Amino acid sequence: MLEVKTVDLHYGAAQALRGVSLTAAPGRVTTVLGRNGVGKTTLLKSIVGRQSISGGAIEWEGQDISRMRADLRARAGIASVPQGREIFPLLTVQENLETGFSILPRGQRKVPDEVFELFPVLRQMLGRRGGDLSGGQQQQLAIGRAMVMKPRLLVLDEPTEGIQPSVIQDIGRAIAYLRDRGDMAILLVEQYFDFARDLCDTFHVMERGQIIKAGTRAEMNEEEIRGMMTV
Amino acid sequence: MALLRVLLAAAITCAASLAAAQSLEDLVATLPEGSYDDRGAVVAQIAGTGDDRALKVLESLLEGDLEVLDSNGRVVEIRSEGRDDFATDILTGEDYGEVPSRGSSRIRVNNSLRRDIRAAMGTMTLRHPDPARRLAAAQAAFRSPDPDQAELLSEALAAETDPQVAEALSRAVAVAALEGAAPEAAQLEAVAVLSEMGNTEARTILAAAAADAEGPVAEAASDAVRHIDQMQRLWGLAQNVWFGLSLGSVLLLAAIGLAITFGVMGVINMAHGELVMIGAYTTFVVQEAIRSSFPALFDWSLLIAAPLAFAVAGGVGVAIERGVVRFLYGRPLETLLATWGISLMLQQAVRSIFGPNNREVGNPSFMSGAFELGQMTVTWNRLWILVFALAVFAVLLFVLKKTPIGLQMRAVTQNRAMASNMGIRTGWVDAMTFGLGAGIAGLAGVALSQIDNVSPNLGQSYIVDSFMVVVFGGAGNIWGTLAGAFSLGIANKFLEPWTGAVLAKILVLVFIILFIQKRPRGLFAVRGRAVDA
Amino acid sequence: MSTQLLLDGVNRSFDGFKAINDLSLAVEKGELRAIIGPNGAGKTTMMDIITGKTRPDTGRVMWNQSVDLTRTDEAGSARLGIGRKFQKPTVFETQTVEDNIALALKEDRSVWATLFHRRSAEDTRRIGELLELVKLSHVAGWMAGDLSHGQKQWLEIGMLLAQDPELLLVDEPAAGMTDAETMRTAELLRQIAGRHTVIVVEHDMDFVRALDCRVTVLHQGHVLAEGSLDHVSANEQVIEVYLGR
Amino acid sequence: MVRRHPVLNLVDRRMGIFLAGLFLLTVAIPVGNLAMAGQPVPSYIVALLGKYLCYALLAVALDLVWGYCGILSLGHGAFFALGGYAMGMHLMREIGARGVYANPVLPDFMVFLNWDSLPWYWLGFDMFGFALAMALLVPGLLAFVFGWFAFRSRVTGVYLSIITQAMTYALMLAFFRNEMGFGGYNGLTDFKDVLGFSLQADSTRAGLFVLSALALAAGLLVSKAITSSKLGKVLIAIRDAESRTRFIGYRVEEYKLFVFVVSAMMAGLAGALYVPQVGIINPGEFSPANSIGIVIWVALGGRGTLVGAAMGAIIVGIAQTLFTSWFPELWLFALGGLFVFVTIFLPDGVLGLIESRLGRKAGPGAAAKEASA
Amino acid sequence: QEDTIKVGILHSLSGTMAISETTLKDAMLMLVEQQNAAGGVLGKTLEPVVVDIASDWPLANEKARQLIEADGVDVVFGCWTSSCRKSVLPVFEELNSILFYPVQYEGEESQRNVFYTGAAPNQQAIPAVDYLIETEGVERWVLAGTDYVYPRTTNKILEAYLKDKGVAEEDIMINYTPFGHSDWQTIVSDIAEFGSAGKKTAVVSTINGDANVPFYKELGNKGISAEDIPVVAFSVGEEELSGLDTAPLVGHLAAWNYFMSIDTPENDAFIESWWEFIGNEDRVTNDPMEAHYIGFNMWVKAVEEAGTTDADAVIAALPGTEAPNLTGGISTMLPNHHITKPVFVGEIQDDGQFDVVWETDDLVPGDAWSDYLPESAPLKSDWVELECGNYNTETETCGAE
Ligand SMILES: Nc1ncnc2c1ncn2[C@@H]1O[C@H](COP(=O)(O)OP(=O)(O)OP(=O)(O)O)[C@@H](O)[C@H]1O
Ligand SMILES: Nc1ncnc2c1ncn2[C@@H]1O[C@H](COP(=O)(O)OP(=O)(O)OP(=O)(O)O)[C@@H](O)[C@H]1O
Ligand SMILES: NC(N)=O
Ligand SMILES: [Mg+2]
Ligand SMILES: [Mg+2]
Repeated sequence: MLEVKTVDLHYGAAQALRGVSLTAAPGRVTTVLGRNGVGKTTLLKSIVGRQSISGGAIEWEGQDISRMRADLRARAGIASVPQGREIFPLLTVQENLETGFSILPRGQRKVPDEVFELFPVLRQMLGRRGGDLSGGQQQQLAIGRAMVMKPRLLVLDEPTEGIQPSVIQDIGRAIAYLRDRGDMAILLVEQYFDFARDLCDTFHVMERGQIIKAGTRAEMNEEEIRGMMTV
Repeated sequence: MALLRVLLAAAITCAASLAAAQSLEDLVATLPEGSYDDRGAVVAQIAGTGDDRALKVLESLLEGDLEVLDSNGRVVEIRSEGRDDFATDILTGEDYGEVPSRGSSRIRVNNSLRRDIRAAMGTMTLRHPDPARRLAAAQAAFRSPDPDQAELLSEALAAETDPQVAEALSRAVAVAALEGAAPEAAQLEAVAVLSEMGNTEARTILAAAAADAEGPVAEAASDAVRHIDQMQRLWGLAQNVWFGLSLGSVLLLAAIGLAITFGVMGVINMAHGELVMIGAYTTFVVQEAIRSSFPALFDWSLLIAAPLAFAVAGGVGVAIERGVVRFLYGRPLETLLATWGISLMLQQAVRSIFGPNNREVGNPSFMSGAFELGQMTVTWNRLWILVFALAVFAVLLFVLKKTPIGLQMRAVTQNRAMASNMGIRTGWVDAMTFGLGAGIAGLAGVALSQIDNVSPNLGQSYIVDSFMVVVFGGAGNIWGTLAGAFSLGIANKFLEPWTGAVLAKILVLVFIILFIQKRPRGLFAVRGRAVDA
Repeated sequence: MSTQLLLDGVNRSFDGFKAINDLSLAVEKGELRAIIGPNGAGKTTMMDIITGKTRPDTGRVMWNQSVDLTRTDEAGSARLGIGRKFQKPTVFETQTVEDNIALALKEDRSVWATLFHRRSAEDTRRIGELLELVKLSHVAGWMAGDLSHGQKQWLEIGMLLAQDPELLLVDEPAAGMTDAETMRTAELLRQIAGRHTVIVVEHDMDFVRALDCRVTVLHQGHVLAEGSLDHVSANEQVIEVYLGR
Repeated sequence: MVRRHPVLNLVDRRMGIFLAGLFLLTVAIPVGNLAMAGQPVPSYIVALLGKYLCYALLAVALDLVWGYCGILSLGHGAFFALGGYAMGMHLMREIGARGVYANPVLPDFMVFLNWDSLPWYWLGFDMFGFALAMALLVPGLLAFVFGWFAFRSRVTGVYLSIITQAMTYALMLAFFRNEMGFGGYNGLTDFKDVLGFSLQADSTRAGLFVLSALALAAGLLVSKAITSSKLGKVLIAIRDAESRTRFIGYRVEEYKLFVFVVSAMMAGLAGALYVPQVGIINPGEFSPANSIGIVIWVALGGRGTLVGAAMGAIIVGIAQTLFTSWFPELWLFALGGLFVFVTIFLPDGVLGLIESRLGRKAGPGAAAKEASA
Repeated sequence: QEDTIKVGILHSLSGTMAISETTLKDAMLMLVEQQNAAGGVLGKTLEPVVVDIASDWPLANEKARQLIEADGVDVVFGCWTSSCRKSVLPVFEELNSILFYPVQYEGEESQRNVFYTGAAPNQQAIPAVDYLIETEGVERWVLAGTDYVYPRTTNKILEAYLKDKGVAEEDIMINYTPFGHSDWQTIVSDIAEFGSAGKKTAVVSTINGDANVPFYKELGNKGISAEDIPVVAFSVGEEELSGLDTAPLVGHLAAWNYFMSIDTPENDAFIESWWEFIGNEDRVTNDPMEAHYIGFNMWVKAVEEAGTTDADAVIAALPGTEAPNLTGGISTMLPNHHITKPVFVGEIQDDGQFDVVWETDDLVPGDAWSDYLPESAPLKSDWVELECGNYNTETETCGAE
């Protein structure tokens, strides 16, 4: 269980998060929606340990991880698919996937087959440098790389960006599959409304660093939310 | 030269005839007197006495161990133990015990006298049980050919069992034959032997024979000269390649640590040279310890020093990384300022601790001397350094490409934040990577201490070349560093004979500038969309 | 109407992998053209070739039937009037949003001209207009590096428009935009077309539909199908490799 | 609002304070020394300050290319030295028959190496104007030729840095050679006077000091004019995203070439002013370590700030002068420590510290530091 | 009136030359300390002022000025390289102070304010070559040097001298290397090649500083022994050898005006006090240290004689001043500001010391202007009678006048 409790975050003098709270439970998909620049990415960065928060707390599996180093959070079972892919450009696809091994016990250091089932193109390109892949291929690699870590919390920042329609469907199915397995909490930031709605259990809408609306999927009113996402 | 030879020969014959007249005792007693030339004559006479003790006297004289005791005027052999000297009578073997350092005066030898002694000893040691001594004797006979000794040499040759000595003897016989009026067949045989020998010395003798002799001998000799010239051109080429490889191996060693700290990590590490220096000083300290406590281990000193140098330089590297560099990731150019500061401090630290002067690091026996490979002389230290450089390279390549830590190192330097999100302990990996680069620099220091100064300036003399090699090869690719080091080394060594060392160096620099225009990312450029984004 | 851009038998491979394979394509002046195709089909590479970033191994790339684009470099193609928005947003991070736009404005790009350049009232007006259009007026004075991912995408679009190019190459403009903005962007591009030639790459089918233009489907570096969106979406192969069922 | 003259627009507060300080020094020192008895400022301090000002101009030149265009030149010492040699050659010719061998044309070192006539490239250096022009043109031309090739070939980053280093290193070795005709290792020395003024006279020294200050001020203003124009923004764009700049139509190589040449000429001018004040120019000025030293000044003062670069040069100069006398045997610890301290604790250089103390923002933004590296 | 007399010490304590010059700084400190123990000078104590010129010649100029103007020193002992000297020279002239320069150099200079206590070429190079010709019968020559003025000039003088002696052009090989050259493979093998042509060959080395260690290491490893091809060096002394295992180098030569091994009571005392001062009995002494020793003692005498430290008076008093050197003779300051020195040729021993194999009968007067260079042959320096450093005996004028 991830609990974000009234988190504040500043970039220099500018405040990017204002008292943000949310929870993400195993077996569920929690989504965050919002227009450009409202702080979605910032929120995820604070959870995975890329930005330090200036107020509030972040708890994961009962432990306060607000001040924990990023690599220890990864060790605690948090994996992320960042916005902008952040592939290691000079490592091959194979090596990119293997960077996830460092938190696994020796015996388990193997790329799960489901990664290649979901993204067959990665298997074809194992020897190619990550930086040479096309944008969509890189996005697939970024998701695959996070799956290698066998996380208990998977944080996805706009994972469908730049991906072809058929693969988006596959990703949707994969997220649903992971959710249904029940041992993984999934936190998803999306702009693509239909995709988010189809997958989510709970949703949050952000506006200027705050959560202005939250609820379960059943409570999701398309009109209202689309309205919040336009200026 | 010829005149000298005649004189020498005369001296020896003359000595032989006088042998009866003067005893070894008398001769040794007169040894300290007169000029070097006088002493040379006495040496010849001593050799001529046929006395069993003569050889020992000459050897001791050659080594510079022969002195005259002020107290009783006896000629003694001095042994040193630490700062104390002990004397034994060279002729009677009587032990005079310890003598004060200013209580005896040395019987001086200079180069020409040493040559006389060696020539004199030569004839005496042609049948010496030690093959090394026989070899020396044969070589001495070759250098100062004497037709009168031809027979002596031939007999020795017939009795010789060691092939190396036999070869040397046959050459000595050959020159002697060409010098004197040997029968034509013998002379032709001699020409063949010398032609086989193939070096400039042989060529000089053959050229003289070609000019002096007549008929078939002259013809054979001039053919041989042509043959030698041809062979020498080929060997000259081979030699340049070897010199280039050897220079390349030095460049490789100096640069390879930097290929990690700079090439892989992107830290402009101006203190790299000082890390090399630390490795060299570690070697010095190890050798000092060995010299004073376990002299028998001296030949092992480098093997002991290598892991220590790796550890010490690596440790300093880790300290630099944790103390300074880690605050500067994302600001790579500022690492230049900080590491420059560190390099100044390290230099000064070494200067304050070890003094500003060169320190002596000796070559263990396996790294001393040279061997002949055809017409090429290959020095052992250069050969071992080449082997060592390649070994270090291989290990490094393995670590970077085949081990998990190697993968983590590359991941961290490409995207530190993402690596951290993947669960990689970036701080630890950074420290290990920098430590590895630094440790390898330390290893380079062990090797470089064998051929260069061990002084506080050591690092400064390699830093520019190291950056040049890494960048020329293509930063971030350690194969590039390998190729860069060897190609610059070979280019340099092929230019040097034509242009001299200074211009060669300038031309190599110009070449680098031009080459980079053609390949703006170095020899082994990392290409693809990943880099030019 | 005349052909603005012609690709004829273009090939390009990377270490033996054929990213562009005998690609031929003609785009008319003022046309709006959508390019779709699987990830890795070669869409971005095609743009690299047009802008002179990547040289084709073989084939012709002609601009206005006269200029051989395989011989121009990036600045050269920009000066001919080819503007580009990148798939991965790249902006001048240490300069303000406003300056980013100002740098892109269509003006004399020679060294002397820029050295003695003074911003005119017209420039200022145009910059303001563009900032308004891409909704970045409120952050005009920010460093571009401080923008969010989506805001950088918008800034890229603003810079592209500022150049006022003859041909706009737009790589995934809708990525990271909300659905409403996506539609607005499609509208914008439709307005621009006519006076300008526009080539858009996008994976968002709603967006492509809204463009309402001729669609080219690339697959493995080659044109797989071409026609209206309905036409190509009915193509079995397109469904197989791209759209999914 | 009152419209300011365009030149005034260039002078922001930072530059204003610095120029005012510089002006005070230039007026106070010579006037004070000439007016007051007993020379309140000893001549060695005047010489020293003059030298620092030349270094400061050199630092400004480097900051122009490095701070604003991302060209980390590790060979700027070469331009400085070439300017210095041009001036040195003139001063050498000025000696005339007063040399030890009393040869009216040939400098001593040529006589002594048995040269019988002046090499062609020494011709014209008897004219001050020609020499001064050469002090600007030779570095400018070298920068032009070098930059022309390097920038067109798109040599960037460390590759460019290293070839600039190779350039200065090769020049150093070349100038070491006596055959080059520049006095070999010893370089050019024994100067007597310039334009008829004795170099040993205090008034000449004061004059050179004032000229150095003027040159520095001019250098700062020119650099400021360049960097605050639109061209300056293009340069920063190139520094931060070279490839992107090309895509919007700027010919990056032309821009780089322009600043590189301007910068080289500024460095040459600094060298030309430096030589008469220190009385020697030798190939040591070409040494790679010297050029790295220039980079250090700029980094220490604050990269991309111009005034900071000038201050960095002056601070390091003063530190070196003081430390080498205060603790001659340990000063490298102090200097090295200073460098480490500045990088860790003053990420924006000394100027950054001063300005943040005064509560103002330094440099082209904090993000600049990250991206531009 | 100040109660101390300040003595400036202007050597490189860091940078490339620190390796050689730091010792000279220490030697000077020792001499000053000894003099103070003996009552100082003119009843005042001497106060050393040490600065570091960091192997940077413009900095040397600055420091010289600072020593004289700001610190008010009365005399300066300093510099090693000729560039350093050339750089500071105008300062001494302008501010009228005194510099003692302790290193062997290329000559062709005589300045009123400078006293040259190291060897001029005629006090080192020529005698050494004579020795090789006469004793070793050398007929073929390799002149190898670092590429700068001192070796170039020395070799020019030697080349002229050897040709005078009938050595043919093809029997002279000249080779220059950059500073700090460390890869000697090609050159050493060229030397071996050159020397195997049947004529006795020797190498005259003006290789400077750091380059020597790798040079001798290569020589030793290649097995080129002194008996085959002796090397005589002018810049390799005890200090340079202390960084080397000299066993393979026994018999190679050096020419100097002093060797640590020379057995005189003065030298013994000097070495003892050096060891005591520096606290390490492994430290060696060398020729430039002796030059400072002589120069310092001459200065003390001249000051005592003049009764003042005033530069003009001391400069006037110095010529003719005598001071014992460490090798048993008495050196004299000549009117040309050079001194008389004995010349020794020594062979390297396996303990890192030199064994003197030849020496001049008398002290040799230093010649500022070489007789073997056409332009300088007519020049003469005499600061006593002619008050001129470059008097042309043909035109009978002083320099430019
Ligand atoms: N420099 C390179 N080296 C190797 N492969 C490359 C290189 N550049 C592109 N490729 C490959 O070429 C193919 C085409 O890439 P491109 O980026 O053009 O695809 P795309 O159609 O834009 O895909 P996307 O929709 O995912 O952006 C991909 O498979 C990619 O991996
Ligand atoms: N490094 C930074 N420095 C300063 N401000 C930043 C930085 N990164 C983001 N911001 C600002 O913080 C706010 C939130 O940005 P964030 O990236 O979290 O937005 P987002 O909701 O993810 O938007 P998008 O949908 O465009 O990705 C924005 O106003 C952005 O400008
Ligand atoms: N004077 C010298 N040795 O430079
Ligand atoms: Mg975001
Ligand atoms: Mg693409």
